[in-house]
Amino acid sequence: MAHAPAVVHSGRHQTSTGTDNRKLLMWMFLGSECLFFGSLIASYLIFKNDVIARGVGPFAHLVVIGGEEQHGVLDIPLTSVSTFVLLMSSVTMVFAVYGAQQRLPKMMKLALLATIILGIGFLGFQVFEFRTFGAEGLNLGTNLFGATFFVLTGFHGTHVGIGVLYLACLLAGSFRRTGLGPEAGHHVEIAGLYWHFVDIVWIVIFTIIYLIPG
Amino acid sequence: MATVAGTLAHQANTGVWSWITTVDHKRIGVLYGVTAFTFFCWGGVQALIIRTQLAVPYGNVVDAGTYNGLFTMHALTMIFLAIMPLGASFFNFLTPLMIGARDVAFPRLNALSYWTFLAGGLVLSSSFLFGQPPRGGWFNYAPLSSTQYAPDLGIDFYVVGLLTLGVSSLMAALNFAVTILNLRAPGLTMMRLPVFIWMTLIISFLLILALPPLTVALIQLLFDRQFGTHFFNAAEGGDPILWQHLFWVFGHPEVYILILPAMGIVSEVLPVFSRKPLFGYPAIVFSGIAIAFLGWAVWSHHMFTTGMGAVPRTIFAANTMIIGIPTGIKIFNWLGTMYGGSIRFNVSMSYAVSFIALFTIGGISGVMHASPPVDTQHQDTYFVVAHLHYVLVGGAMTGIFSGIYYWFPKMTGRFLDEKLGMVQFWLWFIGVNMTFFPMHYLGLIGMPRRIYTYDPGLNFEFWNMFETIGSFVLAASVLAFLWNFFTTMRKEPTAPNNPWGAPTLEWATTSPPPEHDFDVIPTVRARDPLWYDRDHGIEAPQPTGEHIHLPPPSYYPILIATGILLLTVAPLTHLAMTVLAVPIIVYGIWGWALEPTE
Amino acid sequence: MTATGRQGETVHVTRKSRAFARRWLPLCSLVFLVALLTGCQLDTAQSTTVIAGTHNAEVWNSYRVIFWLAGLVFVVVMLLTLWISIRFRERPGVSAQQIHGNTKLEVLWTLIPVAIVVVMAVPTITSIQREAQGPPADAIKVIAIGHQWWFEFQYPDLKINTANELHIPVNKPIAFEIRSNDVIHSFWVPQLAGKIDMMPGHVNSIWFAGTVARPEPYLGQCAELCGLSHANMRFRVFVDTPEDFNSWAQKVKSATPAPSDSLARQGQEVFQRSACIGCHTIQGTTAAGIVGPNLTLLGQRTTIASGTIPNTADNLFRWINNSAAIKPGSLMPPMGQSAGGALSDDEIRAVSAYLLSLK
Amino acid sequence: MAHSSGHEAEQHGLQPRQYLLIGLALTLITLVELWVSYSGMPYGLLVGTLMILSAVKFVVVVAYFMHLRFESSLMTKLFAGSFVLAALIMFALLALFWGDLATGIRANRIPPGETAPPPASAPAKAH
Repeated sequence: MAHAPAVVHSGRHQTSTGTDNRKLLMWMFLGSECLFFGSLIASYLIFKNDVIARGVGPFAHLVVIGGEEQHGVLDIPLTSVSTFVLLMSSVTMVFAVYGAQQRLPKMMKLALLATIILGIGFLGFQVFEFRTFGAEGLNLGTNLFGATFFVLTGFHGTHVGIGVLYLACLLAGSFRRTGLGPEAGHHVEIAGLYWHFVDIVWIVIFTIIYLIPG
Repeated sequence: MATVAGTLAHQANTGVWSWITTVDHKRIGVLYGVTAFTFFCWGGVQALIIRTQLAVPYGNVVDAGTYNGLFTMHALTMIFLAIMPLGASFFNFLTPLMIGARDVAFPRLNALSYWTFLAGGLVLSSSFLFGQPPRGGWFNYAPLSSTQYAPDLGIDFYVVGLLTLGVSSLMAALNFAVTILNLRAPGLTMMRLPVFIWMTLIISFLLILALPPLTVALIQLLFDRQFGTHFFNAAEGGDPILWQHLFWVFGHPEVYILILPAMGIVSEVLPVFSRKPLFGYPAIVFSGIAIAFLGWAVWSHHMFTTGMGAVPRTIFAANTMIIGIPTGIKIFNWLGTMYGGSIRFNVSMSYAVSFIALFTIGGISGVMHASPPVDTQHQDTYFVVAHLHYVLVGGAMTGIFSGIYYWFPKMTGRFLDEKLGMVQFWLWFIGVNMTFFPMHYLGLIGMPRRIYTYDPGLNFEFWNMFETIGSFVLAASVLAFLWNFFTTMRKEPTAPNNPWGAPTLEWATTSPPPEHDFDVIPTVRARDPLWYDRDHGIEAPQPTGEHIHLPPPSYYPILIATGILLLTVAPLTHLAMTVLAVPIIVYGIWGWALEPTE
Repeated sequence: MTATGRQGETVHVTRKSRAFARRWLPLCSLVFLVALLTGCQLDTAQSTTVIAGTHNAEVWNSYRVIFWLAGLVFVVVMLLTLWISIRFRERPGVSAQQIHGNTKLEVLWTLIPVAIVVVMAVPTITSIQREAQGPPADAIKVIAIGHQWWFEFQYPDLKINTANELHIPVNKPIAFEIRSNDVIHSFWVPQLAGKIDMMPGHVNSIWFAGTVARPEPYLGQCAELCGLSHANMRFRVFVDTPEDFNSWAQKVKSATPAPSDSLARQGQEVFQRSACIGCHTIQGTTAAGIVGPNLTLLGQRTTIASGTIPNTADNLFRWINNSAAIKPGSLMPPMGQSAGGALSDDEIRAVSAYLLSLK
Repeated sequence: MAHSSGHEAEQHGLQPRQYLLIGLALTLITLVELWVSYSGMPYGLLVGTLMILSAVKFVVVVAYFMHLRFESSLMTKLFAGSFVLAALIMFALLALFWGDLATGIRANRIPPGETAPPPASAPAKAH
């Protein structure tokens, strides 16, 4: 390795910009994801007022219809807890990165495990929420709130799910004889970038869908 | 070359398996090129059927349904399966060579991009086999794409095909953006990059940022069709305009994704055969960036007739007109490059110069319907058909032909026949103008697009027949090219390293290049490195005989692509297919991650 | 082979191809010129270049400027390209000038397109602003609704409902409310006005006045892909003198169909008892369906099948018998027994006669 | 920047204690957001406050958890560029759809409840 400054090795000292290839790729991919979620959020907002005006709401936690405050289906306290869970998973993720970079395999494994559990916990909350809405008669086809809400939060959930798989693979890999290899710090850091991004997307979604009343 | 240890012994260098498992950017470039040209011919056949149908009033070569499928698939084939991957073919083959690298940043990802592209292309094209091609036009406006108005599988083929192709393009774009930013040879600063590489970088960014809105639109359409949502169903509170906006947020940058590679090719060819450096390099680069940037703020000019308010119409019209400025700068700089030169008109240069002329026509007509009032008369008429074909055939394809004749010796070690090439060029040039110029006139006298039949007496007859003849002239040109290609490939390779006396790095290595591209990574001292070295008497560095590691071949890319193909087929058959597809993909990624890369 | 040898050969080939071009180019241009002169009539029936409406006149205000500017740019760039290509061909003893750029020149050719764009933008923006002011107060309101694949026209103030053939009085502004019943269509009468899309879930608007009254209709056509028979979705606009328009409107409003001959009477009877009335309206009868076109005074119309075929007894027969044979995908089910419907040939002939008698 | 005497030169970022503090701060901001959401303050102010608070959370996570603060500026430019583009397109779309900003409903959309004009309202059947 490291004879020719080109193909195989992507260490940060050998690139023109000084940045690791994979890290650069992940950041650009996250840039792409900004537009993905931006389009989904825009779709949600475009129909939001329309749905309320058509009188099929209220869906936000507080909606004023005809001068009266009405409570919608969104359960803010519950979602706040799940938001907290996802936020904490970001903290544990950052510990995993720290552990990997500082060659503290135990800390890394524990933190990865915690992140995975918290991620699954968040997904659990989401499944519970979706089922509750379903029971109340709100599903994909009910109206545009259902369509935009489920597609937006569903695709966010899918991202969390892929993240959980990603971290689980790293965790499984770290139990091999060679662990995650000499570049463990890089591998975990890049997975962390993805995980944190999914977290900040939720920060935006939580504000726009849940916290802002109708 | 004998001094270089070269590649690992266990690598098979010939045979089908070596092509299936290859991660070599040059081979992947060839795969892209051959596949895309095949699709180009297939799209051309579709075009010939369309033109034959329209040759006379009340044509009855095909029925209305087939016709709608043909023009939809013609556009999809040419845009997504021919011109885009032909551009990809060039930047796959050339990017590492032009920036002095041994491969792209992620060779296996590159292979995966190709195989995913092939999967998407096959799925999309196979819709014909089932007699259910998409019939809603490449723009596929809702609600004509809903299950209510398009109950067969055509639109589903469209959705999954484009989603797959989008995944492929996204991976390729990320790969090439990283490659260009990170793997440049010593001394190759950004402002010394060849213009073709600049254009590749720009389209990579465009793809990375433009594909997500299309993905979202396709997902919404998929959900409307499969899971009962009503994103585009006005009766249930949805809005068909949403599709148009999301589609064109992607669709307009897409137009630049199609044309910028050709602009890059021409910017390489013109200086070489004018034997002088590119005129105003910074202006050409920055106008390329400006076009890409402004390209984000013009999408609604495709929608001037949908009933937008006066303010958005004014803003989008102004932005669209402003794009004419950097485009004009480019054209003048190309002419400036030729001015004062010693121009050698071989086939490649003839194509490059005709690119300037033909693209100018397409550019001018584009600015003409940037004006919303004028657009109300041009929109959805043959005037727009003329415009887009001058840009895509007269522009993109002409540029690509210029590039093929220019880089063919580098890619294969052989020269395409110049005499036959000249015949091909004139057939092409005449064919393009015969086929597409009269469309301006037909549009102005009111011939709408996408009609399978028309009445006599509206003066459409003569020029439609004329265009049909022109389209067969174009077909003859493509046949001449194929003949040229196959006879040339039977000859012995004779091309020297740098037959044209070109300045860029790809000409510093052998023709065709060795698997490791360069024996010694070149050092760049100026914008036109080989000319600088020639003028300053700098000798090429001697090979040191060091051992060069190359990434070993891998079958994981095609395995994952197979998984993606199965995933793609799920909405067309049964969603249970995902159960089959996901384990294959996960296994592929797992194996990929553990596979040694040295 | 050496590079020089290769270059020499290339030059040689190029000369030959030059000769080839010299032989063929004039011939091709001649053919092209002849074709141009014979085939480029501009005053054709669907031409946008014939100005017979205020909206189209507005379009041409911008287009005239833009067209000539575009023409100028076209000629200049083509001549420059040609001149440079000829003047700077490689010749023995002359080598290329090594210039990298020229700031003054580049600034100049940045400013030229800027100027062109500004000149183009002015009429465009004023035109948009004029249009944004909306129709004059005395405009006649017409609701145009797109259906797969025909046009419905309602005059809410005049209480008229018709299809595919629109009558408007000359020089009187018409304010259109544009809607769609199913997919996206586009409302376009090239000689009178530019197009505006008929968008499900939206109400669009356009207004114009026809400025030239004439007995021949102005041709309109759907301009947005709307499915199988998109090509067969046409309509006609009659710009009448005020007197003609008034008498037409009176006639439509007071239409009380009374079939004159026995065949037509028999046709009316068939019409009333068969599926026709489920979809079509004929004013003054029990037929009040609203799925298909309104057939009141059908006998007055010049065409049927949304402007695709002349309104004759034969064509009506073919249409009623099996409309999809004329217009692929037509939503009107085949009525003739030979095509799987309920009516015999004689019955269809009677219905045709009845419909033609509605004048 | 807190460089530890780690084994790897690429180590950068903060110490675990600092990460914990940031996590705590994020939690506190979330609590404040909750309070704001129920506070019943004027709508515009409420939306503005919430947007600012979530933007703060966003930036903190990106800068510290994702280490963007310690990376080469190239990546900040790439990511910020993409984010700004996404935001601009989002706002442009909202502006295009919310033609009437007072109600948030586009002016020429057919009002709720009305599907087609009176005389011809039955939808055509699919063929």
